[in-house]
Amino acid sequence: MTKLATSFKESVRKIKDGDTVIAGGFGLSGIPENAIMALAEQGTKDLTIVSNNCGVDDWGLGLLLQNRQIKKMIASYVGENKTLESQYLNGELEVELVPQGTLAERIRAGGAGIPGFYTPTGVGTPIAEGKEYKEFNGKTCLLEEAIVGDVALVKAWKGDTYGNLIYRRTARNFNPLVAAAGKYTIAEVEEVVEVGDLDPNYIHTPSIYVQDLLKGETYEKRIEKLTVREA
Amino acid sequence: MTKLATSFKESVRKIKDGDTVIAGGFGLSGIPENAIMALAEQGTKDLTIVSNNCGVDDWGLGLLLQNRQIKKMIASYVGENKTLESQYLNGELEVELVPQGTLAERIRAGGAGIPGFYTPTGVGTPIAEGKEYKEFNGKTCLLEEAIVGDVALVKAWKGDTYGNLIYRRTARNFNPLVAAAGKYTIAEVEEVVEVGDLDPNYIHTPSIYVQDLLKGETYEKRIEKLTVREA
Amino acid sequence: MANAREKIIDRAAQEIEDGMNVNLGIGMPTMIADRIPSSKHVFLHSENGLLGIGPYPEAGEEDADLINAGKETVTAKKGASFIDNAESFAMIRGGHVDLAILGGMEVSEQGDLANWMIPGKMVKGMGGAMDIVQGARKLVIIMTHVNKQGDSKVRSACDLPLTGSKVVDRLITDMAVFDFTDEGMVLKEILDGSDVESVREKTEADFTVDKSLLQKEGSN
Amino acid sequence: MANAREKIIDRAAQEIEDGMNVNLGIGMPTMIADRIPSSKHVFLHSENGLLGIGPYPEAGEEDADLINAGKETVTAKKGASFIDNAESFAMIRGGHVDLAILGGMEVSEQGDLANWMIPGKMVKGMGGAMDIVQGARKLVIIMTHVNKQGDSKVRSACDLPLTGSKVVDRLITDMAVFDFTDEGMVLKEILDGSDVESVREKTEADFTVDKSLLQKEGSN
Repeated sequence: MTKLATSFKESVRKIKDGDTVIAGGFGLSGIPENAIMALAEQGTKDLTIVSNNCGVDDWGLGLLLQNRQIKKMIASYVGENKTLESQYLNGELEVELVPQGTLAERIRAGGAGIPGFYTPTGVGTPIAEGKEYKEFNGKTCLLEEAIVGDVALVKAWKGDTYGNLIYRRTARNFNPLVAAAGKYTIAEVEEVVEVGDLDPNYIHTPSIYVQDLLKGETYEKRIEKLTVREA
Repeated sequence: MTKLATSFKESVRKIKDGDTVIAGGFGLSGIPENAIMALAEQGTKDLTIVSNNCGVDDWGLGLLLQNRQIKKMIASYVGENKTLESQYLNGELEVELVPQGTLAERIRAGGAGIPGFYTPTGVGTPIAEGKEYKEFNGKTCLLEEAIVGDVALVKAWKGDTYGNLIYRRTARNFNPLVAAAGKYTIAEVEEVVEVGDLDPNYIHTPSIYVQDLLKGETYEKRIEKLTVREA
Repeated sequence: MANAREKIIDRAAQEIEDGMNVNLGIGMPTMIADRIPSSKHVFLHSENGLLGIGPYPEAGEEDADLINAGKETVTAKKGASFIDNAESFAMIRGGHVDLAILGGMEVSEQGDLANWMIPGKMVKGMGGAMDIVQGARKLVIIMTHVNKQGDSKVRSACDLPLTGSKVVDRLITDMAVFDFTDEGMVLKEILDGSDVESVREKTEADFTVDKSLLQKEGSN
Repeated sequence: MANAREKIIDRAAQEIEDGMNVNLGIGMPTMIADRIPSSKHVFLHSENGLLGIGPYPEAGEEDADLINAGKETVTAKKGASFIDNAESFAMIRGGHVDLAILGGMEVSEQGDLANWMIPGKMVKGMGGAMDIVQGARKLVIIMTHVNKQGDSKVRSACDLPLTGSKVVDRLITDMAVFDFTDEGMVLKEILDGSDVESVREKTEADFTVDKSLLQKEGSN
């Protein structure tokens, strides 16, 4: 019953033209580096990508932009990527900006079978346009809908061969939410461990959410803004 | 900045007549034993209690029933408690039955500032009566509202003096949700540890949700249904 | 009756496939766990917060912090995970649990299920049943075909208040197996050695008969 | 201008009280962290998933898996916790974060805030700002009082698209401190040594003057 898959190349075949793909990561931290590269190589088109950011021009989800594989990007912030800006201004790329907390909650709702929820975030702003709203205790809230991915791409620290995952520090970010919100979830890890090696009391993503587990041979783990203390 | 409180007696003074109190636990597992006993001793009346169950006749939340301190019980299952049955049939006690998953999600929503959400649970059943509904992708869903407690009572395994908590095995159950859903959260633990002793990567309830931390001197930890393997 | 229960449990165990995540209801369904062949790797989900229920503990090894949804002391199998109740029902509601097997009081030909309250009796609560019947990818109900008075529990419409409407995928009784499809309720198997006519007699619900079964009957 | 920023940062740091959980926005607000006296135990919240930001790492100690919401390498302080983004915004939206200090482009006398887009320019996104302005128990905005053209950024109504409507509790500029109350916008402090009249000149918004300040002015 191992979920260990053969190769990234094989696993990303699950992704078809026109699919919605949700990817974990915040900036370049905790992104599924190897799955994204395999998807870039595969060249699948017309994708809707859901992720907090869209990488940088030459790394992470930016690689899919360079290949013109993305039809629509759903994110909270896309400021680090010039390719995105030019494709957007050309009208090649659709961009849906979602407040970060609402994005996290929509993905979480997708995994949890909650089709919609109300939030005060965005009331009175441009993102409220056209949305249903309702008052709760005198406070106006917007109706937001769940996001489910045809495929979810996740990066974890360690995983056992059943698919239980743990994340490391702030590389956790959106990953556990994304793992649960995919109809098919491909998880890549730095280290594959034996079943039983992860303490069941501290598993971040239970095995039920993971379909394919893969070990990334290398992790570049780029740092976007290196800041250090003055000595 | 320690959150270590003086005594259970002192902490439960936060609870006033007519308050809504949410309590963690599933059956008798992971219940805030000592806080409940202190609340029973204090005798606060007209409480709305939110908890998956209502203890048994002489233990857990059942102690508050015996004292006639509960005006309304919100739970998913109250079958283990004869005091409850008789008070309900007498008309002394109001009972709101909520499907367990909806109850968990309503408490989670209360902590997360989501005032309402849609769920397919309960459609076509008596609990749908009078509720707003809406279709999502052809599936009818009910609108359910968040639950927030004036006070939340939580039982954890270990806690540091800032209020970070970890739970043990299935004694986790509703406790992390309850911790976040209280305007004032009183957490009791089996062991108080130093700040820094809990690995920040595996904290179940971050300190921000906890106002008072207390060590229970004893834990009875009753077992409702002892089942063992035949040798 | 003991024999009827055995038959139901044995047949229900066959629903469980290798690699599945399965929720077994309290009572008779819980007993299915013992019938899963060890060749099948299955994760049993307990809605109070455990994915990967193991066998009951040995005497003296029981732990008040490790129980199942029926509040029985259990163990956790290798590769299990402990979760909170919101995560547990996220698994259910989100369609991640492949199969749930629950007991029933009445099932209608529309696939409605009643299994949580009897009007006039003290209502103890639905627990997680309403969430599970909506959320599990496949819902199998197990129950005796008739009640103690000999009346059919497989009804044209449920008399009792519903737990879920149009939620049952398969019904296993001591007499037969039915599927609920877009074309209505279909008799798939006869378990008690009788025939379609006998099943019709004991069943208030209207159903069609699966081709394979008709052929078998014809060939007899 | 450097002086103006310093003044704002120093004044904003005084908003932070012992025991608070605080979210500091990207840019100028992040610099407030260094001004929190060590006598105050404060948990800084980073919306990407860290409660308890520590100082920047020493050179060579940086970790790609440990960044703040501005994507800068940071450390975690003792007693910190790592969380996922849903939990992080549960803290914000649920009103658990005591104080947020964010930068602003415009603030209106109703307490509206604009700080995320300029029509005609590429919109980079709101990140977590819209959630934070709605969810933080107290929202303090810091910005220069006027723009480069010398026009007031403290407006009768915002021209720019809003980040949040009626969300600002306190505004700190290089010139003054204002509170937003049920009775409208109130001038609480003058920071640049000028007087109420000078503040009125530089402020498009309509405001009243706090009693304490009137007394002070009267006594001068």
